Amino acid sequence: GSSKEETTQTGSSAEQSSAAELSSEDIIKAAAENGSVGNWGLGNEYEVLALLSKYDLGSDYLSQDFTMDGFDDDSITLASAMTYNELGLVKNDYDGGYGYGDSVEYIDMNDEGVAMLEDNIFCTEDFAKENPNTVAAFLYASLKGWEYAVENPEEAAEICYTYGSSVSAEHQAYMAEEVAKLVTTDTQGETVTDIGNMDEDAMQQTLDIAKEYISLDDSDADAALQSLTLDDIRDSSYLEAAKSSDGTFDVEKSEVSIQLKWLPDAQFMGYYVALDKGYYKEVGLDVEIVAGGGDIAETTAVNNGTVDFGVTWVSNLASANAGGMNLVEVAQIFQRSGLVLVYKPENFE
Amino acid sequence: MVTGKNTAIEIKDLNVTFQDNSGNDVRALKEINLDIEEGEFVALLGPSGCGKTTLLRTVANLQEPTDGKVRVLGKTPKEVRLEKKFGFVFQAPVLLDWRTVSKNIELPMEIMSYEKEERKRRTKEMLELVGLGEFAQHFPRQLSGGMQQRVNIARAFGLRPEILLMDEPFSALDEFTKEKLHIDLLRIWEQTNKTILFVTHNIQEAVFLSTKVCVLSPHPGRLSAVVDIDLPKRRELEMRETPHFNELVTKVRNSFEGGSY
Amino acid sequence: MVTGKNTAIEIKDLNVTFQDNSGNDVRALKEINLDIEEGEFVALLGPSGCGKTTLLRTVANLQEPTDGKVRVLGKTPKEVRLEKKFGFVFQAPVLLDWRTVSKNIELPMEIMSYEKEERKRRTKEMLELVGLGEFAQHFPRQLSGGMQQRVNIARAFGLRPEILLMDEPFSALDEFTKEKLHIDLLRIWEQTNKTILFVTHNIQEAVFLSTKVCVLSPHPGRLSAVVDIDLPKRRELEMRETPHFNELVTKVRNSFEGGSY
Amino acid sequence: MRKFKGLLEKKWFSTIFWIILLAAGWEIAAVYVGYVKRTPENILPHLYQIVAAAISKDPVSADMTATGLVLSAAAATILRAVVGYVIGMIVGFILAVLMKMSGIIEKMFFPYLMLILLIPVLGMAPIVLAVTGDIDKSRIIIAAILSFYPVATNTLAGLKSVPKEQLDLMFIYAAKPIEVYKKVLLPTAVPYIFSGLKIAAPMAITASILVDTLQGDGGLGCILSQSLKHAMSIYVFWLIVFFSAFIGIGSTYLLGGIEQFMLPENRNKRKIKRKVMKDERRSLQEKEELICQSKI
Amino acid sequence: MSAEVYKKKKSLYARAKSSKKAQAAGTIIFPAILGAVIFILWQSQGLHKILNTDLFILPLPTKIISLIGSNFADIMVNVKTTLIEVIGGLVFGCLLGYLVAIAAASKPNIGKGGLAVLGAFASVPVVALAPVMNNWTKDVSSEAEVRSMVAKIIVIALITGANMCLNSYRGLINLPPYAEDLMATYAAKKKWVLLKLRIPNSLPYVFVALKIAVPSAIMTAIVSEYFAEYISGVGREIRENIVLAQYTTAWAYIMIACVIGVGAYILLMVLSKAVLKNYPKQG
Ligand SMILES: Nc1ncnc2c1ncn2[C@@H]1O[C@H](COP(=O)(O)OP(=O)(O)OP(=O)(O)O)[C@@H](O)[C@H]1O
Ligand SMILES: Nc1ncnc2c1ncn2[C@@H]1O[C@H](COP(=O)(O)OP(=O)(O)OP(=O)(O)O)[C@@H](O)[C@H]1O
Ligand SMILES: [Mg+2]
Ligand SMILES: [Mg+2]
Repeated sequence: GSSKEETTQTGSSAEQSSAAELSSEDIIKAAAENGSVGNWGLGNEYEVLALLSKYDLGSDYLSQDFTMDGFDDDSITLASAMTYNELGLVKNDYDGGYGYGDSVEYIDMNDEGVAMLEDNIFCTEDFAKENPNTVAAFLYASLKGWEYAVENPEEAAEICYTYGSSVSAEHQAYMAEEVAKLVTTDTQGETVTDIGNMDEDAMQQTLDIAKEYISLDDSDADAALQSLTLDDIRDSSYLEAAKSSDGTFDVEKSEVSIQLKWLPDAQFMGYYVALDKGYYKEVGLDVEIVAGGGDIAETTAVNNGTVDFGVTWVSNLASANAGGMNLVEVAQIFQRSGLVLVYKPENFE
Repeated sequence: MVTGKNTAIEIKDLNVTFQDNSGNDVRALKEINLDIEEGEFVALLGPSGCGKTTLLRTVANLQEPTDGKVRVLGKTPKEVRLEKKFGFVFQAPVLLDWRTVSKNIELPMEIMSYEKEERKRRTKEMLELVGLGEFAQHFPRQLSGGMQQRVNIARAFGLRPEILLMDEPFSALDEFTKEKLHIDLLRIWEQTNKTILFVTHNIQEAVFLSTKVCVLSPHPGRLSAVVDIDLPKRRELEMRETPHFNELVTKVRNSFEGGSY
Repeated sequence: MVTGKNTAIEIKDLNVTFQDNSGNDVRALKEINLDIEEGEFVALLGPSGCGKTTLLRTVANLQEPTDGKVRVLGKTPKEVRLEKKFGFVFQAPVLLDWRTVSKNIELPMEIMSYEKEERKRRTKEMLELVGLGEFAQHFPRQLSGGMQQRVNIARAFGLRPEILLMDEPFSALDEFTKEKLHIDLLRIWEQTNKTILFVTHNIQEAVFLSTKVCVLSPHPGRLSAVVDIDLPKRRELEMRETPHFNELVTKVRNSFEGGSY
Repeated sequence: MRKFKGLLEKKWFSTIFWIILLAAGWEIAAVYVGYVKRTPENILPHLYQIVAAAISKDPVSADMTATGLVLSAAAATILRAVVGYVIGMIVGFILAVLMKMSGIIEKMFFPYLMLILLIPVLGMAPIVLAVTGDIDKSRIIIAAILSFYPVATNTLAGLKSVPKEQLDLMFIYAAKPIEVYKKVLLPTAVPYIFSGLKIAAPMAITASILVDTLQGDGGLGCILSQSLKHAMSIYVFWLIVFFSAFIGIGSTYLLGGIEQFMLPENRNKRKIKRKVMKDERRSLQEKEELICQSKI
Repeated sequence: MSAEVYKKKKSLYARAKSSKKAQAAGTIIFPAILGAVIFILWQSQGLHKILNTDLFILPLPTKIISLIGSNFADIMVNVKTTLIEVIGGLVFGCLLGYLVAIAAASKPNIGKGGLAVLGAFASVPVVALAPVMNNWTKDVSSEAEVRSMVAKIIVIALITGANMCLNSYRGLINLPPYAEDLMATYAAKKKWVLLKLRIPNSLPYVFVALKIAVPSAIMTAIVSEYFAEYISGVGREIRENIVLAQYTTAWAYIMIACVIGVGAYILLMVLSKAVLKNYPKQG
């Protein structure tokens, strides 16, 4: 306990003295040469790879396990963190957090121009074609949920709780705040008002980075990936139908499910709010939210029909389609990358 | 053989060969020819390692002949075994350690689906016969070597099998117990008129019990002599003192190859 | 006892009691008193289950007395055992399956760190002694019952122990092999002058081999008679035909309780 | 001193001894870690801290205390593990019997059984899900798959360990296969089967925790990965580590107890005891009757 | 009627007659037959019908094999990592387990609890054990590759150790009747009883344990690779590719894991034939 606070203080004083002078390029170079850049891999690494390549650095990085312990003990000096999750744990000193406060700094992928878009809503193309109204209705209600959630993050966090969230209350509140930022700000830092919008430039950038850094051993799949265009992975017609609707739908399938990308928490607060506030009911849908976070990838689950909708990242969707699935993104919830590389300035003096 | 009786066991040109570890042949039995009539009580005599056990096992279908023919009651040993007509007293008592003495004796009766009452009755009777009445609820490891052997005998007697094969059943017993069991075995044989083939090292015992003594010679195991024992069917302990008995013993002894027995 | 010799084994008021499964006592040995001088060859006789094995095991420190005192060479059995002065031939041969015959015989010599040369030499000698020269490289499961017992004997002889305890060593053997081993055992005893305590069921064997026959009675096991055998130390097979030998046999037989032996 | 010796004889003593030894080692390491690491509780907390977390009333997620959270999540996981374990046990047992009956089946299938164990949970999961169409069933099946193999292997070894002489005995009596199994093979195999079960038990629990996250709705696995990620108190993670270890020790002892109960020899002993008691009661009754009669 | 159980007996005699080579061939031929059947079923998509799955999740073997062919070098790098973990873990684990079993067998009063405690380690799920070991081995080396290898080896060792311990313990105490008495009459020191009696007696049990330990070591390696700091290994690749829905590649690595498993199995059989050649045949 006490030792933690001391380090925190020395950390922050060190920061004031010198680290501010270092550019992000210096830091990345120093960390990469040290072999101590961290990422989780498993499809989370492309932005980091793009960043490394931007500065002509090798593509080696250390694998981070679930924890930030590697960052804590300095075996990883430049660690990946999602703004709405790991970054909070690093900074905050609530139960489970590492309590570094503002003594740590980070490099934002959006600022570096290597941002990739994350959480979206998708389904199979066949499903969308057969159930256009259901898709539109689902989007309508979900977006309504998200709108409410970003305006009332505190309440949204509490709602997540009632649906079996598995994080602590303080962290949930923090997450909700940060997720709201991702939903309402784009890669350029501009405020976004039409939630769910599939921004052409950002998506193209995401796809381009994906094409460059996703390496597939399967040569057929690799060729398919290289020839993917935005039209192969997204369809904005359902979003338009939802936006232009008056809120009444003639749904083809009323019982639908959505598989999240991870365990239930505020990262997915929009859906929980929509469910809790009865938005889904209003459009005639009976929605089941299936928690993710595991070894049955959301793309697989949607593709084999176990669930109807899924939340995934654009890059995952691209590689799945390259592998032979036929999935379409129907809305883009997160408008900017949530990935940052966090570091302790004193390590780079 | 031209007798009024049926042949119980017919052995023709029997050879049994084992392989040792260097792949050489060990001839346990060579060219054995032997006919045993139904109701006969045949003793097998011979030095250690001459193939007595192997012969018994072959008759009981526990060992395949390498060569030659074995017929039991006119059928193959396997058929007879499947008809559950064999009783076998193993040389070393084979008892299931987790079963009590009485449960061990009941084992074959359970397999042959005897009524529970019948099982209990016979088991009790057999336990008395071998003098282990008090030890019914003991486990085999709580018994002395001789007592284990007696359980082994009781188990085979309990069944009244058509063909009783006994491999040195009495060698671990003291003379008193042995004599008692001799008499009991003879009574069972007389009453039921079953065929008995049994191995012993004791010439007196062989002559006293059997109607025919077969002598085996070792390396390789061959049948070197068959001595008919013409004592009356009903044997009494006193017979062992008669000159005729001693003559027979001497005859058997002399029939050993080289006569060194 | 006032002799020039030392007492090899001294047993005083020895009781050994086992528990059966219903918690009742089984008295295996009751109030045994026995003194054996160094260099004596003592035979233990008695009906099956009378406690012979238990007595041997108690002397060898394999069984704790329930009561009473046992001294061997003036020390406790445990001390003597730890001095590696016992040889024990178990009633059922205890052979390790994964060792060949010769390796089984070598086992105790390996434990006692004999030189390799010495081990090989003695093993070979012992194998010849028990007539198993050709079977040195066989595994126990490839031997007949009598052959296994001979390996068991060879292993104990190989060591030349101070005190040799033998539990029915010869009962699985044919008379010819047995006689040969009798003579060999007697030669070893004569030459080395070790103390031997051995169990048998055969009165002739007991008289022929021993200097003293101890007769046990069953339920509970008591020492009912001790018969001194005053035959000359150097025994010959022919002695068995002498009247004195027969007298001794009769004396032992009559010493059995109730005389029914 | 003698008291201590008596203690040494006690069965549970050695477990306590080892636990104390381990705890001492843990604490020494924890003190060391406490000096050299910034956040020692993430690496090696003091045991008292873990105990404190276990009895603490503070909620760690929603309104649940750490212990409450672990136990409620454990209920689902353990239940799945038990069901999977039982299925695995039955399947493993049947496979062993089949392999014992036919050498060809053994040679043919044994290597593949091992492969089923090897095809990692991940590769198998989507297929199992496709076959069953139900995530909970899939979880149970995967837990079963991970636990059948040790049972099958050990049972087979047990069935093969029967001395040849005993089989000869049954052979002579031309006993039906079922009887050979009932009267000789299975009684001999009992200790082997239980070794297999003891090895399989922790595997089933591990498997069940692993498959909790196939889709993340509850169960120890989800709480484990969240607490590991520090999304809630790290002590929840340590509680789960200790909880599963205790379950492991518990299962070893439980199975040991059942084994003692099931050993054919002990069953026969109980029968004898019951009989003795019955006889005693009867003779007591007879005595009482006699006394009554004499009084009259 | 009782033919089945004894049919085997007969075939045993028959086999005893036939050469040892024929017997060894059977060990390979029979699994090969079944392998061929599975292969044909799989390639003809019959397996897909049985398992109610599609070509996407369970790609055709030819496709998998050609993928292995075209990425052989990459795959070998990962195979090497996994092999080192498995072999290291097995060696340490089995030694550890065997030593604990020996301790338990020679001092049952103290040792028996050790069995339960080692079993407890095996009960801590790999998912928890792996990250804990990562943290505990941070100071082992400054090289991430080395320290994560050490962490994985420890996890595998603990899991396989528990199983080796349980099985070999039985082998160390289930001695032939009176064998201990025999040793007692020679006043054999514990060392000798161990060397000449307990250890040889336990060898068949050790091989039973190995039959379980080998696949569970591979399985543990695969799972613990998910958590390792240094990215390498068959298991890691399987996971990456499944998350990316690249099932062909994932199956390529699964197949590689199976090949490792089968190789280990054959090795184990050969070893056990050699070591147990003096032992009575089981069954
Ligand atoms: N472990 C034991 N538990 C209970 N009773 C036992 C045990 N060992 C021996 N006994 C009993 O002790 C008595 C004597 O047994 P012991 O083995 O000494 O007989 P023995 O004279 O050697 O007989 P045999 O000539 O048949 O070998 C027997 O009644 C036997 O049942
Ligand atoms: N499984 C086997 N493998 C190799 N050789 C064997 C096998 N079984 C028996 N033999 C050999 O066959 C011969 C005869 O053995 P068998 O058991 O029939 O003798 P036996 O006459 O019963 O002797 P004993 O009186 O000593 O019991 C022996 O030389 C023995 O070594
Ligand atoms: Mg024999
Ligand atoms: Mg005895």
